[in-house]
Amino acid sequence: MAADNIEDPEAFRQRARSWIRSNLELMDRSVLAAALGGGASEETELAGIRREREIQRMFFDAGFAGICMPREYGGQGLTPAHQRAFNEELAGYEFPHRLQAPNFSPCAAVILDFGTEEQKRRHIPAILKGEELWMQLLSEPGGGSDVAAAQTTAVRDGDEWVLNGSKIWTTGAWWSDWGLCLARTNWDVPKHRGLTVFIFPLHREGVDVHRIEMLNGSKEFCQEFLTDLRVPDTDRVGEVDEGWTVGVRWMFHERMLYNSPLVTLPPGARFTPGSGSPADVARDAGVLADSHVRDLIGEARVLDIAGRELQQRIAQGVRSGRISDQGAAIARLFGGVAGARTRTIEFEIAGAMGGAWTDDDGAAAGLGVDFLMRQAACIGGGTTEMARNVISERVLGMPRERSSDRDVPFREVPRGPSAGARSR
Amino acid sequence: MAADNIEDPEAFRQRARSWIRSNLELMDRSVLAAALGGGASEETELAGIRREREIQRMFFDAGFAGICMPREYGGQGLTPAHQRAFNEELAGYEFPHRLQAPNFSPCAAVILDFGTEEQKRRHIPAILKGEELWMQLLSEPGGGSDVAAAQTTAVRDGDEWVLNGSKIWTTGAWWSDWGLCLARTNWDVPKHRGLTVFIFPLHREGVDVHRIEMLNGSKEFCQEFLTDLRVPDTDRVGEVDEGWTVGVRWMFHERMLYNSPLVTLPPGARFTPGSGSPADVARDAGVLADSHVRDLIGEARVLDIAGRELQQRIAQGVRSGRISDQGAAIARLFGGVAGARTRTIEFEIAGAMGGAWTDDDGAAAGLGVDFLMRQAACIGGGTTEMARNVISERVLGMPRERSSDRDVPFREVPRGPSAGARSR
Amino acid sequence: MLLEPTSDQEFFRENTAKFLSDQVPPGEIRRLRDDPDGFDADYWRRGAELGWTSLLVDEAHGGGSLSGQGLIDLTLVAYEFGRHAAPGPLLSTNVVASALSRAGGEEHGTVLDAVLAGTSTASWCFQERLAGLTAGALEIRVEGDELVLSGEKRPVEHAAQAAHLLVTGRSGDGATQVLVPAGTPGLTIRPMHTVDLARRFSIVRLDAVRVPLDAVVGTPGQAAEQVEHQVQTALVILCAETVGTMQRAFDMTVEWAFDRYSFGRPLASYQELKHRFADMKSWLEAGHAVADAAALAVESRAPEANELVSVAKAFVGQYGGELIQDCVQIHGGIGVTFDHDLHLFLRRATLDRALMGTPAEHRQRIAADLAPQEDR
Amino acid sequence: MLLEPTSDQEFFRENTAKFLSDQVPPGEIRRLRDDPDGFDADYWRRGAELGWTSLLVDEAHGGGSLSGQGLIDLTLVAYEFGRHAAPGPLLSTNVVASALSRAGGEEHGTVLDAVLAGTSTASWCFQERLAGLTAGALEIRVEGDELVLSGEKRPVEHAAQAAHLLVTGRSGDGATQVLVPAGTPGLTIRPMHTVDLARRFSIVRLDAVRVPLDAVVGTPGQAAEQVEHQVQTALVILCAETVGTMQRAFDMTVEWAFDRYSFGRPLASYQELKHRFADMKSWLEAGHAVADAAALAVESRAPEANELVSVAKAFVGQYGGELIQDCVQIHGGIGVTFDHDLHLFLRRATLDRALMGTPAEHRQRIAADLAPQEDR
Repeated sequence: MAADNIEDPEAFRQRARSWIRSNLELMDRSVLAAALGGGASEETELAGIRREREIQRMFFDAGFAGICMPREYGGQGLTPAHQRAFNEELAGYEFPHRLQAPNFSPCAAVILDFGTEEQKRRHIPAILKGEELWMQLLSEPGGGSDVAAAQTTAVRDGDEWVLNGSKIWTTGAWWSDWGLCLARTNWDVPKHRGLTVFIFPLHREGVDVHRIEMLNGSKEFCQEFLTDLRVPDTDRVGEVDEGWTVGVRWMFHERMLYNSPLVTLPPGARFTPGSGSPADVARDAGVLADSHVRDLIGEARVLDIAGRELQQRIAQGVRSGRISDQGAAIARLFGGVAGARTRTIEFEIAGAMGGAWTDDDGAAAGLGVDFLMRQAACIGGGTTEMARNVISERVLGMPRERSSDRDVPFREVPRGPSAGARSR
Repeated sequence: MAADNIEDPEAFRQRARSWIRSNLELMDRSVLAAALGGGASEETELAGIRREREIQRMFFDAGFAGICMPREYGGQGLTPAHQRAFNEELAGYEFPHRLQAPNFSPCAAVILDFGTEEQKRRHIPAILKGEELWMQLLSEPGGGSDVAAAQTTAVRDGDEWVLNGSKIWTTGAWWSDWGLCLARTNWDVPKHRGLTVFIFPLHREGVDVHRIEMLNGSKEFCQEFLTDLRVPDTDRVGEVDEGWTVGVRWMFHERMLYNSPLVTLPPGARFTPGSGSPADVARDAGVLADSHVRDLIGEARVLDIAGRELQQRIAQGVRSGRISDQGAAIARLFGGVAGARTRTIEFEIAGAMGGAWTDDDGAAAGLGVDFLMRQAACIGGGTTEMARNVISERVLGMPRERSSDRDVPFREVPRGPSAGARSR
Repeated sequence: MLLEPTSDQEFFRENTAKFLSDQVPPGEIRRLRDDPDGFDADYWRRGAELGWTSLLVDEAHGGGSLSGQGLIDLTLVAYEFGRHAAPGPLLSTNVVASALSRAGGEEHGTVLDAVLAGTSTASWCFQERLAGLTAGALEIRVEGDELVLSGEKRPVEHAAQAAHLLVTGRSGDGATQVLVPAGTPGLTIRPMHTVDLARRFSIVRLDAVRVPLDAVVGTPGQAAEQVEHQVQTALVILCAETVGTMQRAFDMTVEWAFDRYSFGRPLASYQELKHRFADMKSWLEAGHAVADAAALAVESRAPEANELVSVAKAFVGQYGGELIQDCVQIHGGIGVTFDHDLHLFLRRATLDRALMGTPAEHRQRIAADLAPQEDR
Repeated sequence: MLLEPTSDQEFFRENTAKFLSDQVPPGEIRRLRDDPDGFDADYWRRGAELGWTSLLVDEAHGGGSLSGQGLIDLTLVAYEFGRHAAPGPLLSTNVVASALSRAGGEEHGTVLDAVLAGTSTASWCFQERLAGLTAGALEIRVEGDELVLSGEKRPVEHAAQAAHLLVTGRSGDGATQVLVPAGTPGLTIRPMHTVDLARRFSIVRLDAVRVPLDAVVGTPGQAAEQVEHQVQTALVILCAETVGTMQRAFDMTVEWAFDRYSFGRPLASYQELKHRFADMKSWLEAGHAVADAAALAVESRAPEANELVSVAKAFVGQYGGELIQDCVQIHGGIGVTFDHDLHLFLRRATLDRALMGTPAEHRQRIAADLAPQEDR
């Protein structure tokens, strides 16, 4: 698309600003915090989703949905600069935060990269209108970081595939519509060479969605049990047994999360727990004047801004090709470590309130629970350990870790004493 | 030896106290600090050694040398409790600090464990009298943490061996008398099976001792070049090609260092740089009232005391057999990490004085240089990485790290592109 | 925990361990989340029969230790409480029982008997907001033949379940302790949220609460030393409990690392994880070492006791949390689910870290001893 | 460093890199340990010809930048100074040249010309003990047609080598800057020790130093904004230099890890080391990112400039030191010898960390902006 066909980003920004101000409500941070902390009721949660679908539809109708997606699939065909302008104008306003990840990226991104023309025409506009919400079915109970070791199996039966197995850590599968699923189609070749990607609706026979309770009470994550689920071959994404080609790109999109131009994310609206800054916590805990506490406040801010600038550098480098796609792991690693440290800082500042608190303790209330959950920042979306492997091996070119599953038929890979039990 | 033959530790303590008070000078900490910081002249250094030999002889004559060594070799045949009592009474007084490690342990300890009767009778009394100072020739320039990969070679020639090669990181070899040396006697078997241990005087033909300058100016470490050095077979320790049996025990003694009952070390006389505590630094830097600085002061103290208590627990456990010999690596790891952190804390407290200072800045002067050297705590005496390997593999029983040299003749082990140049 | 317990101590510890494994397995702890009291009266009474409440009490008052070092024996129980994330007011009953016994045991003999028997519990109303480890600002005033108490304590362990509250405060310049029966007019007990599933905490408010003069424990205005000893005792219990949580989380995770395969080999074969286990092992052993050293110093009333309890609390508070969080990380997503057991120990360690002074507060306390501030 | 420099910038940077590699290789830096000045006059003059001193000076005053963003261009030089642990008063000459040019350039035109040409150097007497990043407590008083300066500055970069000293201080309530010629009576320059081999620092004492009124730079009592901008400029230079040291140490150590074999395979194949390299890479890239963001904010006079320079200084100060120390650890014993090159970069990073506010001081500064203390 020629540059002169594109609306000037500044003009776009002005248009976005006036539309946002006249059409959207201001963000209620406490509602967001409750939703993220797992404190919202099922009813509230579903009402929230409904509102987000509605806003997404308003975006679509106003020409703000899929800013960087191709026009032929309902997007705006604009540039990351436009998306950035839109994000900035959106700051402080409500926006469909649950619809961003994994719905737009990686799911929609993977469909755009590998889907058939028919799949794209059917699903991308539906996603942009908020009619279809997508989730990724990637991890498995027995798999840990090793997503390519998927044991969920798809067996061909004429024009259909029959899927059996279990997937886990799917955010919000209980209120979503469609899933992107990595499955094994061949057990007799090494693990990366026997995978295939499928898509299917989540609420139909053969799919049993079970909500998992996290230690903080949140039930957003789900586990799916697939039992003789029949999927037409037309709902296959990419070639048979070449699902890992899709998977590599899929995980790149996952690591790019907050930097993907497909994602709408106002600055400052990071999906982190708590509704107060470390300075708010210090004020409400009565320790704002303490210089050790102020050191911690400063440290949290340093990590926050350094993480933001790093994200931008990596995103810019990946766009221009100066940094390889695998470089996204650098920002993922930093974000995970900094996130966990920030939860610890808030907990430390809360002092005794970190162990026991009342609802009157303001920003210092409940930080003990956020501390319990702090490693989520280093686990969700691919562990920091995997990111370190990717950085050392793919970015720095260091020797690959020895594995006992490289050139062995997947069927013969050692799985350990209790793998059977754990993987159901 | 029956318990009733042994002097009561309390009586021994009283005797030690009165002897120490009437025979020894008080410790001049600034002299010690200068010696450790590399600031002492060669002349001062040699005078210090002379005085330490003298004190050691006084210990010997008074019945305080080799408190836990067998009587038949000139020791006292007493218990660790006696050594502890002696150490405690010695606090604040001069003592032969340069003669402790590696002279008494690992060197004398290894001779006691593996030496021939003749070797023990000749060398142990000489060591106890301060007449022989011993050093360990273990590391090699090309070897890093892998001490079993020694390339210094000993070839048999009748009743003698001919040694060629180079050893490095020998503390104070330039003022020492004898060396304990690990050499390769067989290149055609896997690395652990072709080693033999020898002893020889350091100042003789065939041994060229070269002082290495550290970044802080200290020249205590040496490198030795052995050229056609002839060693009689009677100066072999342990069996031919079974030097690794000796080596394993040797490194155990090295990790036990400060807890070895063969070592005389008054409490508080740890061989650390600097002469002031973090609180002294804070006072002289003018920041003692700052609560962040006070947090750091507290942290340093926590690490110091936790390290001390851990040392005692490990030492007690190793003595009673509840903790395996390999458990010594736990205290070594903790001590290294805590030491490096403490140097950082002192440097942080010094603030701007950590970068540039004058001699008037008291305890805050020169801490920048200690900071530059901080990793020495995690390198010297076996790296913390090696300690972590030992703990995970030998203490926790986790699978051994893959190595490309296990069952391969040492001659065929890959050594990397530049190993030849580096190993001279 | 003690590296070389006597066989009596070992038997005692194993008895408690077995009882806890039987009575409060992880599933039961999870169930207690919805139990307002957090523990069962019968469970506590049977625990008291095992010796949980008597170790700091003089034999003359019905107590007694195994080894002659009651606090050391008690650390074995606290350690097992940590290893099982066990319910019950272990800290507060022991601190109160010890205080009553040290004060002579007679005046409050009935209360002490019931606490010893486990038929009722007593709570220790000590901490206040930002008051550090002092008797606090709560005001205790003499009016005729009555004492009048006014102030607020938080967090107070198992206050709502206790028959009696031992309240510390100030009368004039001196520290005083008073035993207040539950239900006394003017006493309000407001529940708090906590990270732990089984422990319960409250804000206890005293609005001109009146008790007879003989409700005092020890000598009015002279309780400072008693309170200091109680603080040390409480810290020893918390540290031993934290070490128990560290040990359990570590053991679970070592086992997981051997069992769990990734890329065709066990997690335990990955060098990066092996090295983290080595670091954890060093923190764990150092935790055992400092917690034991603190217990021994307090038991023997050594001059360094005050510093050692702060060193131990600062150490296990910081490294305990880091160790268990690393265990969570190694478990991956399963480690932050409610159905997994790991968080039970993380919760207990997190709670203990926040109680009776955070690591940062103890580091300040250590620094204050090392370097008194001339200029303040 | 800039991810996408223009080709002009890249050429400029490469010129400086090549010059430094030729003129001050590691052996030469080691030799400078015993050189009282720490740099050679001719070296500096030739550097000035490459553009090291002119980038912050107005074209009208003989300066000029490549890109129209002189400070950004200067970060490329500072970065290469870090990558080479290069000698010379880069920070102080540029801060002084910028100050003279901003003040109009005319009054002190001769001085500025000489600094631009590299034929003499100027030193910036700014920091005092515990005064933070303010103009300081040094007193500047008007007496007739003279200014009288009294106070002490430390550490001052290359004061003993400078022909002129730009001294900041207070006159009444306002900040003032004065250009004092070397050798003025009352001026004492006492050398300090430093961790760096080539940089030199002094304590500069001014005992009633008298200079004519026209020695002032800018308007007397109104220099606060100027000083703030100079502080920001100095921090940008220090951060870029630190990032250069990080990059060099990292590159050296990656190479070492591929070359060095242990147990029959390269260090780079050990997972624990690989993961540490990954962490280092994340700190390194974040260091580049924050240092560049700070430079751009100062160059464009953005409102967040003050916070960003502190964030950058705090970040690279802390993580730069940790990164290079980890490089030392991976090198083992050889990494702490004087003959190895690694410590040259560790020294520079350590020096830069301590100058113009430690990480802790900048974290306090950030907190002060985020949460002004109502109660002080």
